[in-house]
Amino acid sequence: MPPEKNAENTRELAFIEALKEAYIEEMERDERVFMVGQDIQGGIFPHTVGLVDRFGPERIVDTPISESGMYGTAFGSAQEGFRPIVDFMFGGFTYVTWAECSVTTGQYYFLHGSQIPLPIVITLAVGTGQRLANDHSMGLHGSFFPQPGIKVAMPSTPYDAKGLMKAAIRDNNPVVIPWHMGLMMDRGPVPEEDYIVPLGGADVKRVGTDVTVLANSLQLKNTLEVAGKLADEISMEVIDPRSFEPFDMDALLRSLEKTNRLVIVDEDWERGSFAATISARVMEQAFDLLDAPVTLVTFPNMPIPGGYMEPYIAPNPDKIETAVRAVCR
Amino acid sequence: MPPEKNAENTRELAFIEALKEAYIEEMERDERVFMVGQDIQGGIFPHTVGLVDRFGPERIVDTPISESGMYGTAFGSAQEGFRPIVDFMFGGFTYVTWAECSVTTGQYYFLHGSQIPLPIVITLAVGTGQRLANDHSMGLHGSFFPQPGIKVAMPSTPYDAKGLMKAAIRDNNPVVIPWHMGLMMDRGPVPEEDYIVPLGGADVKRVGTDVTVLANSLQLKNTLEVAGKLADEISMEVIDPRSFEPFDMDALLRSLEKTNRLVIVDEDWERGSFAATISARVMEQAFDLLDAPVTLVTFPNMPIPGGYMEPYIAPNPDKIETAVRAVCR
Amino acid sequence: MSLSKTVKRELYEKLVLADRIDRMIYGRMMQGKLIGFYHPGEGGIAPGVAIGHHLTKDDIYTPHHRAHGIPGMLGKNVPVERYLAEHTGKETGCCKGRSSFHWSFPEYGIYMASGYIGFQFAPTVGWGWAAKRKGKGQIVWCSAGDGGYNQGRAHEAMLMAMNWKLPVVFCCENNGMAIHATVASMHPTEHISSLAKGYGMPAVIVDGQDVFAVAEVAKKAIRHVRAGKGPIFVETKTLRFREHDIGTPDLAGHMPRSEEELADLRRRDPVLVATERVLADGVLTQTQIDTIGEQADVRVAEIEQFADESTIARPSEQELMEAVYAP
Amino acid sequence: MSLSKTVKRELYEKLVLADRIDRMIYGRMMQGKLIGFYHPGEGGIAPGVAIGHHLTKDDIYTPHHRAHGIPGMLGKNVPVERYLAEHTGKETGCCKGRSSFHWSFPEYGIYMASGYIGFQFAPTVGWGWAAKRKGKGQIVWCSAGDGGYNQGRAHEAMLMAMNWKLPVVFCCENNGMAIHATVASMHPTEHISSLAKGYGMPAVIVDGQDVFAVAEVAKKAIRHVRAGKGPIFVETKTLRFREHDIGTPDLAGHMPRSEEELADLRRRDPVLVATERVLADGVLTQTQIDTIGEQADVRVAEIEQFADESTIARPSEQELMEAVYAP
Ligand SMILES: Cc1ncc(C[n+]2csc(CCOP(=O)(O)OP(=O)(O)O)c2C)c(N)n1
Ligand SMILES: Cc1ncc(C[n+]2csc(CCOP(=O)(O)OP(=O)(O)O)c2C)c(N)n1
Ligand SMILES: [Mg+2]
Ligand SMILES: [Mg+2]
Repeated sequence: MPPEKNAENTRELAFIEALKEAYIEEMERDERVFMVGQDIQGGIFPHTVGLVDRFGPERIVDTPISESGMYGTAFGSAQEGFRPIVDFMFGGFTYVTWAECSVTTGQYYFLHGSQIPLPIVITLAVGTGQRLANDHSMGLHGSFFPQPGIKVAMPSTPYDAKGLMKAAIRDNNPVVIPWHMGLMMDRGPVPEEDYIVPLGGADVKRVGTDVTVLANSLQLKNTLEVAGKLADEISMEVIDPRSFEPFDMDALLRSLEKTNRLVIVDEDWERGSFAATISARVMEQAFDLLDAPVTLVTFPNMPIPGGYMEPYIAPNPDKIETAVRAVCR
Repeated sequence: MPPEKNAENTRELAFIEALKEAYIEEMERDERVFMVGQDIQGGIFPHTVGLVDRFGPERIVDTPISESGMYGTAFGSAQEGFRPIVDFMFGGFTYVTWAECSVTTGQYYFLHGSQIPLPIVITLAVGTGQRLANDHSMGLHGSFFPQPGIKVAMPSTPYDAKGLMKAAIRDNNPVVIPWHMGLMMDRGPVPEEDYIVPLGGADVKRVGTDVTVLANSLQLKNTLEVAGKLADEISMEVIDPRSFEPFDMDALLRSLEKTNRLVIVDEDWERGSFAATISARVMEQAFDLLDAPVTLVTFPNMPIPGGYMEPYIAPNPDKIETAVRAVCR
Repeated sequence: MSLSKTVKRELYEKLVLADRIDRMIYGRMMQGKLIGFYHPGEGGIAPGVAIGHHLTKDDIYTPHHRAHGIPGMLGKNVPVERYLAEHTGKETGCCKGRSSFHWSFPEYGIYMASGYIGFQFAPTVGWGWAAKRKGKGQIVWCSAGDGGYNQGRAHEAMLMAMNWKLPVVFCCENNGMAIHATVASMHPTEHISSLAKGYGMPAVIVDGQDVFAVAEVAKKAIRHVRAGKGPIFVETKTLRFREHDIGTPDLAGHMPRSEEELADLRRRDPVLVATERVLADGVLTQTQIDTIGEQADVRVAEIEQFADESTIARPSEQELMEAVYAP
Repeated sequence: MSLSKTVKRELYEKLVLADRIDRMIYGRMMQGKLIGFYHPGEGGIAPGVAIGHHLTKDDIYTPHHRAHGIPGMLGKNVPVERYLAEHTGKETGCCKGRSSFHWSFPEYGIYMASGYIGFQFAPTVGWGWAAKRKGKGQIVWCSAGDGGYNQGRAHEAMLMAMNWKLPVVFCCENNGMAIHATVASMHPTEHISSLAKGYGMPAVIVDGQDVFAVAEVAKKAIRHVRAGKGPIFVETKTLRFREHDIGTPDLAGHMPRSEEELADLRRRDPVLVATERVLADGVLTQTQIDTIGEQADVRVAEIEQFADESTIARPSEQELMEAVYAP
């Protein structure tokens, strides 16, 4: 059982510090765990800074800008019994070695007769807010999500960041953990004692009765902001999926039994998204529960522009509010 | 206006011959059109056999097994005013150079200020039936579908194969045309005179009143088989989307006004699929039209096994029939 | 460092067996008794046999895809009946009949095959990294074709293996062709192994039709990398007597290869070359050779029997769903 | 083939301007007057200036990303105020203010930048193919960093360009670093250009701090490929005086670069080197040099003014949706 978030031994940590604690604790627990990436010894993002002093260059492994070789370091060593965490820096770089980290990874265990596990954690920074435009801003959870054999989870709080990362490292399967750059410095309570957040468990981040909003990562934060703002008018129940695959459909259905209305906020394109998939599942499994059509808040179907356009093109509190109001009309 | 399918000057051609006619006619029409791929001078699939005799190795260009360089031949030359058709052989090979043929391609025109067009046709053989297992059998339309800036269309008849391919070649944008290996030798009427099938136009392949089934490619064939079999019991309207992006939502909604029931058959995984996306759109745009939840027939969420398992794991007439019966209950 | 008589005999036996298994599978494919496709090995089976033979069970190996890796598997003493069972969709297959041709024998250091040419380069870095970190003398043999080395992945693997001085042999089984494309039109220099120069990697070229020559080179190369001296490149010049895969026409570019050309190539059949050698060197007598052929036929029959008598794998969807993720 | 006085003067002017623009952008970034990130060029601006200068407007060029390609753009006489306008999100930007830093000047043969290191290798094949097929003497100059050549895409491009004898110069602006990684730990040989050997491609190494030396080499290399002799490799040994990108600490591996080390590097400042040269060779007097500096400042002010006075691009979602597909 995960410890209470407000237990005595709980400190406030930044999201990125919580991630780093997960790496440290798991590397200390298990000799087989190591990290591989580009410039992680120095640290492009603070989650790896200082790790090399603690674990040495043998376990904090920097590679050339050779994504297939970098990912291959994880893939091959996992077959040989190691438990690699591979850091792709910006999420879009996974596309540079996509054959390897999507289909070859996802099919390995199953297609080869479920013989030996492939415990790899793939981690990547994603999301809008840096205004670097499409290739540096796109979300990758939607691209990994369809790949059978791969698990995908995305934290939205420091507590979840540490707990999901630890669960991912201990899992015997490939697990993708994108984390949103917009949350990097957010602070929140993180227990000192060992805990994991199991993959596949959603979290009700705010209880409400009028409408359910399923939102992840930075958009969860935006959604909670809207929920606060509308509190006097509309009682929003806000659910954080935390894990896209496996996905906690029960938690969602429980909420819908109460609210009968659903908005899904997802920082991704609508086409082929997690959001659309859940809408389709709700349709099939809970048609009779719905008092209004499920509504999505996603990117419009265009590459994410940079410049001054990002804030009004990406999902944002205004768009979420509009959708919530429309569904509750 | 496309000529009638049963005009006088219409012959029966195999699917693959129809594709080849499209290449030939467009290469003859326009000097800038050329093909690039691996072993297309020889021809792994019959759609390119003999083209080199007609157009020479300057326009039927074979490359090493260097997918990024091969794709780059298309991409770079398109910027320089050519109109390349790049043949990836098996669809899964696109993942080898995914950064290039998905996001870099899709964002190019828009992100760079909509200055010069990028007219590339990406063609690939996909689908189950060859029993080569996951990496050689997966559908790629679902992977290209979410990429903004890219169009995706998939023919299911020789008529559509020729017409869609010609439309794609004349389009000023990147267009992906996967074609299903299971249709390769299917024969059907193809007019001799010039025509195109516009991208974004669905086709009612069978008129009915009880339920709409949206099905593409090989699964369209399976669906029509079921429609024939059930004709006395259930009147199925069968719609071929032909084009996933742009998608002809109007055609679908028109049909739903009549049938109020929808099954979507898609040879892809459910997660992140075209099928799920359309279900979500129908939810948002036509909730009140529905008398039953939209039901999907897709792969179960596992890598596509080879061996003897493929026929009963992939969508097939039995699964389609079950879904249709359930929706009409 | 010449090979002992015993080793030569073993190599010869495995070569003959590899040849007959390849023909058997070719025959089965033509009879429709195989799933998916088959890339016949005839003409190019010697390198795999020679390489596999010198690897320990623990060493990690990606046998080249031609003949579906069977020469290399035989070299490494893998029970290839489980491969045939796999390729015929049986429960006893090395991947429980699910993979068609994606073999996997992890207990023999042969982790995987893939539908992607060049797939082996990425994990080779990880296998080599793991082997070096474990420090138990394990090595990695990464074989690919002349076409395989066109992949950018090859560059990344050679670069990283050299940076880290990993115990990896990069081997190119260069048969002069990739499907219909000739190596002359797809590679700018005479030898694929010229690529090694870019990384300061030592390279050796050897006649791939001569199983004994390859075996000597392989032995030395393995010793080199096992001693911690870093990667080495081995190029075996070999041949392909048949079409790329059964059903595809046998073209060079878009022209059929001529009867004469093919007849010419067949003079360098690896079994022929080896037979001449063992006779000339007094390693085997004609009678012994005949016996080896007969034993090979017996073994081939056993392999087929194993596959044929095994049950077709038809697990339920539910059973398969439970096999997607590891516990 | 030495450079004329006029060319030397032009190069010197462009170098000084490139240097001052780089400092100006650095300053703006620190003041929050820029969108996204900036990779300062200081220390590494000479190669771009020299290369761009020798390319015709039609030639296709991917300037190296350091200093966001501005030295190369200046070399090629691109109106760089439209780049600054882009990077500040203005309507007058070269991509209508949508791209942050993904510049594009198709009318100058500079098609694109991308967020992917090594993106340029794939289209280089297509650009070279098109140039050769058109047969009008157009060439392609493909610049990338030492880190960029780690990409497998580099191998595929060099291989194919050599196979087809395309008019491509492969250039490595080797500044010894890629973010924090040193080239010594990421490449196994002394020179990145050793990669060229793998393809039998000729290669030249030149002092990248000396704009005139690079210009001579570039001129020869361009002549070589324009004459149809196939690809050539040019490695410029250059430096990076500042952090990788503004905000990232300046480390080598995980240790900060020392003050002494940086001071040492600065002795090889390309403007310093060039100034000594033009004075020594009598190309320019100190007064002329001062004037050039003043003119550069005027130009820098113009560029800033253009960007600052342009309107912020804030098209509606609808307008943007209509810009996704070409008509
Ligand atoms: C990434 C990828 N591209 C293309 C193919 C199609 N293909 C299969 S085998 C082959 C030729 C391989 O040639 P080579 O590596 O020389 O081996 P050989 O078959 O000649 O022994 C090709 C192009 C593939 N399987 N994977
Ligand atoms: C495919 C990819 N991987 C990693 C990165 C992150 N990245 C940006 S710049 C850079 C270093 C580039 O080094 P180099 O090519 O030597 O150029 P320099 O910046 O030193 O001039 C890296 C690793 C990226 N942008 N794209
Ligand atoms: Mg070959
Ligand atoms: Mg560098």
